[in-house]
Amino acid sequence: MSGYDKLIFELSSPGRIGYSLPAPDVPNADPKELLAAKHLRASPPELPEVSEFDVVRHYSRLSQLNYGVDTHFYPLGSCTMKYNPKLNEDMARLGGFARLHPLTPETHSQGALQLMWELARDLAEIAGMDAVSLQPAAGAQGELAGVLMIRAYHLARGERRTKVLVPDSAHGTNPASTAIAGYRVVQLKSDAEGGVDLTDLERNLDEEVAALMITVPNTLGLFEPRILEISEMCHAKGAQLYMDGANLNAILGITRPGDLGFDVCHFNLHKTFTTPHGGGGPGAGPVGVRAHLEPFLPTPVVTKTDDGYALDWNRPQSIGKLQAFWGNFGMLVRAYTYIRTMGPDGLRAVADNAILNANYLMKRLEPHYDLPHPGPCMHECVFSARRQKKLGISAMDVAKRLLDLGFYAPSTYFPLVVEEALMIEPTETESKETLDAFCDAMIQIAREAESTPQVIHDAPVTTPVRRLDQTLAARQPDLRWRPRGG
Amino acid sequence: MSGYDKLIFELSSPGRIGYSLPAPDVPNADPKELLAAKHLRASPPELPEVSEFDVVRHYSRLSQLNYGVDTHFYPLGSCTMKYNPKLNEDMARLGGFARLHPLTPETHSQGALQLMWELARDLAEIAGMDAVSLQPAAGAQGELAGVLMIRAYHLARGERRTKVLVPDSAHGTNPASTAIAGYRVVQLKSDAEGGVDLTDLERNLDEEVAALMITVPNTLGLFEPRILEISEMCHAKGAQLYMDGANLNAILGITRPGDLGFDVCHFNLHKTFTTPHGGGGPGAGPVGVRAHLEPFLPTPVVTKTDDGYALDWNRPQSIGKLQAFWGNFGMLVRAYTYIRTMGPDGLRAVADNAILNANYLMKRLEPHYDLPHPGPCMHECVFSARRQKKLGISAMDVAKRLLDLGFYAPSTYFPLVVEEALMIEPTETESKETLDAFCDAMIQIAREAESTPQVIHDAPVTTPVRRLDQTLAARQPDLRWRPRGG
Amino acid sequence: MRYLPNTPAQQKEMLRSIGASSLEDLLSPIPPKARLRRPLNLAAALAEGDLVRHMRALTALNADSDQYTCFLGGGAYDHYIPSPINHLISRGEFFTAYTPYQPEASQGTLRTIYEYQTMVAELTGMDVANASLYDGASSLAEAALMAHSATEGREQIAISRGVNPLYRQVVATYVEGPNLRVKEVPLGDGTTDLAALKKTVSGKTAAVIVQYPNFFGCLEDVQAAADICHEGGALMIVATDPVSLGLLTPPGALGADIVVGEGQGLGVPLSYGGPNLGVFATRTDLVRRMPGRLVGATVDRDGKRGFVLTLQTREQHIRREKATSNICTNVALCALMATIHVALLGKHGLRKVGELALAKAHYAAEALTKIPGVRLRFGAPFFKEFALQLPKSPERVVKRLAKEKILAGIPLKPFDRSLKDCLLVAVTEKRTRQEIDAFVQALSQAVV
Amino acid sequence: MRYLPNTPAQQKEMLRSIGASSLEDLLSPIPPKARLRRPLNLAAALAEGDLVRHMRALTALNADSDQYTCFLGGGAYDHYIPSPINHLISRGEFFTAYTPYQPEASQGTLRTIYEYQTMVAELTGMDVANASLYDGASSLAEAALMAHSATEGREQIAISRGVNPLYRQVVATYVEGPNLRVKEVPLGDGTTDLAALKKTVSGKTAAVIVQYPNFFGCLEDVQAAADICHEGGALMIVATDPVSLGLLTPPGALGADIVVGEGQGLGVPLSYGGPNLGVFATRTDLVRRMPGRLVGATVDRDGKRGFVLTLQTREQHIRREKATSNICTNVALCALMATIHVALLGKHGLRKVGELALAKAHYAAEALTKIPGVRLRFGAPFFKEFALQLPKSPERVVKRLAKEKILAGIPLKPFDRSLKDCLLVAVTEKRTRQEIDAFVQALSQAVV
Ligand SMILES: Cc1ncc(COP(=O)(O)O)c(C=O)c1O
Ligand SMILES: Cc1ncc(COP(=O)(O)O)c(C=O)c1O
Repeated sequence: MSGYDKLIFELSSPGRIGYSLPAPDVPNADPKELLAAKHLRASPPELPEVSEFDVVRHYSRLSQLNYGVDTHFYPLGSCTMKYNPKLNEDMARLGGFARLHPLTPETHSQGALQLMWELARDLAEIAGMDAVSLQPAAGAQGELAGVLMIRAYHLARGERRTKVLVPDSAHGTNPASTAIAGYRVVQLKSDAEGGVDLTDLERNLDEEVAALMITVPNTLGLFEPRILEISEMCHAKGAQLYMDGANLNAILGITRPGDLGFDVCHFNLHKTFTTPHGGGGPGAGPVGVRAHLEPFLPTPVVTKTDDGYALDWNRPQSIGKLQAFWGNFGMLVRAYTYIRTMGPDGLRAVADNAILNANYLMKRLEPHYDLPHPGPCMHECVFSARRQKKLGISAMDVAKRLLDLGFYAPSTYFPLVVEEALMIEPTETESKETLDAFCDAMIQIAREAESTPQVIHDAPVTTPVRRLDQTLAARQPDLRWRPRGG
Repeated sequence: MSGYDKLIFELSSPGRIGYSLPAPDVPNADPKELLAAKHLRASPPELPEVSEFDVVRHYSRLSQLNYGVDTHFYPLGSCTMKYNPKLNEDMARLGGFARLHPLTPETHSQGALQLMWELARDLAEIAGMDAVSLQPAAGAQGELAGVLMIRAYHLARGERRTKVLVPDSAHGTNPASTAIAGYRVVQLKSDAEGGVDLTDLERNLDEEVAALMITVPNTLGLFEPRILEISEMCHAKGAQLYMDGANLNAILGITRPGDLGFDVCHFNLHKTFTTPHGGGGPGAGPVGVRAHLEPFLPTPVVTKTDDGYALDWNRPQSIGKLQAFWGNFGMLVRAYTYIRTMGPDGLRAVADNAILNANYLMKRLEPHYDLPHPGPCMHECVFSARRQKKLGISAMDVAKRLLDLGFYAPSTYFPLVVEEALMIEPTETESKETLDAFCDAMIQIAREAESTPQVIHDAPVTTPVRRLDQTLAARQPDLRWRPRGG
Repeated sequence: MRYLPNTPAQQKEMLRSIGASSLEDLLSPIPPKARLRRPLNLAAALAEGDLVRHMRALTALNADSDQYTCFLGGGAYDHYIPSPINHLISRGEFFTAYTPYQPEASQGTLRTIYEYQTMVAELTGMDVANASLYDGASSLAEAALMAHSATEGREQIAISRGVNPLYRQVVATYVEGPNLRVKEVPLGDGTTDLAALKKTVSGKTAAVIVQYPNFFGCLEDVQAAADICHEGGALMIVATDPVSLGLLTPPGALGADIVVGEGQGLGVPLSYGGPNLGVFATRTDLVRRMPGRLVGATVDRDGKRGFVLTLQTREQHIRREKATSNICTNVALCALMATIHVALLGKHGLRKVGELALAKAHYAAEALTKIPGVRLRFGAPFFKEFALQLPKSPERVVKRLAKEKILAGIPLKPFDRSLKDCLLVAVTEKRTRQEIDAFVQALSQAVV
Repeated sequence: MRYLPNTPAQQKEMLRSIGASSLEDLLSPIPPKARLRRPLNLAAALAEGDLVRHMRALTALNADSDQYTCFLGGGAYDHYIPSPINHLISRGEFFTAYTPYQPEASQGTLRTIYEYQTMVAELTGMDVANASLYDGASSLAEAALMAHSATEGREQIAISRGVNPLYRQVVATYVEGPNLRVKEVPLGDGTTDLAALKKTVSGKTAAVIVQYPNFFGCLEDVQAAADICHEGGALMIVATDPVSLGLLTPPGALGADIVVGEGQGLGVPLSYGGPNLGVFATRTDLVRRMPGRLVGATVDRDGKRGFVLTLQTREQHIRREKATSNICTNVALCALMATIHVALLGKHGLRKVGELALAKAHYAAEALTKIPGVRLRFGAPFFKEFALQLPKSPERVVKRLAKEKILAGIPLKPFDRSLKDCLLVAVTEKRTRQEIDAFVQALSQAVV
């Protein structure tokens, strides 16, 4: 239904209904008798009046305007858009999980608590950490929790450190989370190989530094070869080492943040552990720490006692809570299901195949696009369209053309240290056949850039809409539908 | 993914797997030790070797090549393509229904038996019949059961009747089922108004006639006005009156087959009672009878006893079984859910709105297409494209053009008594807005037939494939995939 | 009402443009004295939440085979159903479409059926398969009718007593009209008595029917039966369980002319016995006598591969009383479940399923027959199902084990009085050793 | 492994074209001494069937709110979830897509978010809403930070003790970094003590925060609080339950500058407390200070309407440490659930839900307080939730009723020692009179 152009409000017809509610089975149901007029809404909200079928057809059609992993190769770098197993969905929908109230007495939520305790234990093993909190709702909140724990740790030792070092290749959430935690962000340069510039690190590393926050493998898809050195340098100055675990998929069972010297590390369950991305979320961002940071974990902590599992609220040094309840439990069920499905060998095979796929793809595309940092890469590779740019074809143009050829686009213009960046993460769940088809398309585009650039400039033409006017959207924000004449 | 052209076999890669099975947990698992070689398959079947993700993406993409009720208006006449409530699906998937084995002891399937007993009771009330069997798997099997019961009835009374009368407007399953039941089919002419030609009926109605089988409303969407007369004539000759209930949607709560004089009537739960059509099935075709035919119902019959519900196998005069078990239970759950959702007033409103929608649509299209039988119609109306045919545009051409305009097509070339038939059934679950959009498209096509016929001849152009070569398909049947060089 | 979109205002507006003053005007053709003057006598409408509560209460009275340990078979089996199946068949584009009369807008359905036909042909070892019939039993009946016509009207059907008795009842119903005579062939030690079969087959015989594995789980000598059948110039019909054919020799390699079967085990939920999946396959030279829909490959105007319903001149909507069958609506969605299931299990998975079921069934049989007084009723080799002879009434045993959440098996008395002391036990790949041991334990207590 | 497509042969082939002799070659950058030389110490892989069995066993230890009668609230509620929601959000095109960075291939997601923003604006009575934040509590914390910046760095937050204590804990965590001071305002008889509020608000106050309905179910005088707040030049932040806003006056009409809320009640499963839906709305003039993603309407090259992510210069991926928030992944799918839920309930349905909950809650309160020794703790008007004072330990009562499959409510002691004899009871539209009467019956026995 690529021609379908309606909003649900535009299907509305006065008096039509799409709900089913019982008649009141209790006396005096009249709100006016129960509440003062000032509490009662004067006029109904302008919401659609549609039938259930209107709703089903509308959203079925809207869904068809999307590309998703289930229907398209989705090589969005840094996001690990792997297959989301259907079994995970069945498990998350079991009544005892999906219909469990968060404030149910612990005696009646032992299954959920056990699952959380076991998942935290497994994640700690996977990352080589001593304890894990499952509470953060996503990676960014995991970062905030991690930096706040580092902050609490220093304060507990009577140190008021003020700075956090973050490489220029870092994801935007790293500096943003650090700032919210009350630190000044100092940006470190990347060196020619794409790693942390040790001299720049040296220069900035003083007693004011609370932590160094880096991503492993980094956003260039590269493993920081001097990580152990870096870890020593930081710890020598009393700084903590934080690992952004968004790219953990690449090192499962190969090496562990804890063994690399990291004190804190967050996980993105919606990346490494197959919870679906849902069009932007929800995700889950558990955070793991070494023993010295354990006292500062968010409350409550799931513990195992002689008479079962429990929520431990008595954590005097805790940084407190990050969301109202215990974490994005529905996502935890999915991640737990996945880990149990794969087992240790399966998880290691995930990393191996993610790395293999990325390097294969890199090799095939290297002759056609500039590769600022030659491989071997880990789970993803970052090309630059600067060669095409000279022909007037930007990274964005390449992305749009890919849409016409039946593929979602790589991440573009990230990381910022690569001009015209095309950040490609194939993941281990895609087959060689799919990678080859994608590479053929990328190569075709490189050729078109030289021979027939106009088809690229015109792209996309097969999508429900063509290129959209971003400037207009920002200049005259239209952020909500209004009834005609309304 | 309208460009997607693969078969699952074409995704196969030797050694790839998509299943998850446990390792044997019992000793000597080697088949060769348990069975003689002659029983063991010599070479594996040529089946695909694909991953779970291959399968998910393949069938997700294939689904997108279909039009369905959830995404498109689907005015396929005689098929009652109404909205299939999602609630029905949830109910049919409850473990106690979906995972219940048919040979579970009755003590442990009381919920299922109660549901079947209540559904049979409700269908009997809806049709004004005395008893209902839920066993037939679809309408055609309901017809076979009905005619066999009529046969058994006559035989029990020592009468060997040989003929069954069927109007020329009847659906193909009517004569086909009748023939399988061992009767000679005598075709009755329709009169100018589209009803049964009474003189032709008179002429053929003799003691050899076991039954008259008619559809109410008939396949022209018309209610047979002389139905009571016809019923008297038949019964006077000792012939039984069978109603094809495929169009029952039109008369819910308005009139009842039993009250119209019918002795037998089948139901299509996948039409009137919202069970999904599933791309061709499964459906369910319960059959209802008046008391005098009750002894002949298929076995077993669900009965209510003092100690609960039971399957009654002791039916000496029964015609026997139609399928291995008790009926398409999954469909029965859906129909039961629907009836309970609607209640008596809701079901009546269904008929009223089905009739209203059909007449509204008929009125709007009447100026543009020939209407062989003027209204009022019931739940559907049948136009003829003969006017367009003179311009070289056939009913099939109209259908193909509709696909390009975002609608599925009406039934075409049925009933056979109307040349270039376009049989349109909107159903009550479609809104006036949708009907108007469809009528606009039909009117546009009528205009194009005069002004720009080529766009119609070229249609469809927006579908995954264009018009297909039916002759080639029939001349050189290619009914299965074969490995290249295989 | 949430399923009825037109508002009172719209209804008025529509009546106006129709030129009717009320809906009554449109009902004029209906004889007043036949009108229903009262509301239907049905329970009042239930709100969604209340209805869900009611339905859950009903299911609570049924034995969910995930809450009970299921050893029931007899034509329906508790096999592994991979998770993706339900997710994929539930996509509205598959789920709410109908028979693909407009192929250009139905390529999704058509392509899956073509895949299904290929898979069935591969599994059964036959040339062609149709798009599905209702279930295994009605498929068998259709096969008998097809044999009748394919043999220019021969009027006898020789059917082994090893064939599921429920299937035999359905065959009896279907051959009533054409009035064919059904001759039952007795069993030897669990399999068809071939000498008796030889006596039964004659120039009047349209078809010989055996089941493989048969109702008692035993493996027939299909080839031998086929040889006898073909000597008599009849068609060999084999009813089978497709789940077994990853491991067992396909009937097509054993002389079958028509292979039918119940496909429920291929990813279709038990659902109290329906909907099921009628599998039907035959030889190329018989294709025009075949019942049911067929999908074929062809090309579109631009030469692009596409799929259509084909050879429709066999079907009721064209041939009417001369059609090869009366079937119209089939079980396409169940065929899709099977297609996805077979795709997931693939070239080797079904064999593994078969190996597991075979091994577990034999482990169970061995352990069960160690119980004093419990023995295998038949000596013939079996696949995943076997008949046990018990020292106590099977009905009583079943009742007793049900209390322990074990569905022990099917008492055979209702099917054959001579087997009134027998219980039919099925063991699929889903049963764990632990479950089997618990069953043995419970049974040993129940029979003392 | 069924999730890993590349076969050993393909892996070899790929290594060859990469020019690596083995995968080890590709791991060279990893310091050998940091390599894990053993398999991860995790349970071995479970086959699908075994895993399902294990998970079912875990769920059996939890109180499914369809098996228990749920009177629990405190920020999560057992509301009616219409069936279509799960079917629609499960469509892979929604479910497996991510943040719509490529709008041309994401119009489905973008359009639903635009619809969501409109619905939230309508319900809250505000100008604009964002595409969602994590949950109600973190939304409230983000609102506090936004007020801090919008008031050019004012450093005090006045928060009513009527605000959910769990939310207050989250606010405390978020304001730690910017080091704002949180001043708690005491309650009068169930609602904020306005005199005390007046004393608290000063030129240093960045925001006043009240909850409506508040944690105890009581209805604050939001307008009065807003007037006090605005006199002090601070921003009025109201935390709300959108489910109530079909019936109750929207905070936007009561002087709110920022409205946040927990959207779980709008069709999102309880799921043991997450994922939830963080609702966030404000005034047009504050939009550039807003956290989270925003979708806006625009046109494509052909002038056709289309939707895009807009005003992104607020966000971390562009502004980095200067961003209005650190949020990236939000809860889009929960927002979609809410969108579909609100679409189904429509203009009048949410009001009906509110009326039912209101009536049933008052019916329950009346009946419960007829039990000797049981009384309402607060006198202020309430919506669907209320605090009961019990003559027996609430913890003991809860334990006792759980045995009768009733989840009686939330003991308030952990949140406020002064309420150690109180139980917080929530009654949604899902509770039937029968269930309420059974609750009353059980409680009356439990407290004697
Ligand atoms: C490298 C990196 N770090 C952090 C994040 C933030 O994680 P989340 O989106 O789960 O908050 C992401 C994901 O977008 C990322 O790619
Ligand atoms: C008028 C009529 N009669 C009978 C049938 C046959 O019903 P079924 O397809 O359920 O076998 C149909 C449906 O195709 C029909 O439209």
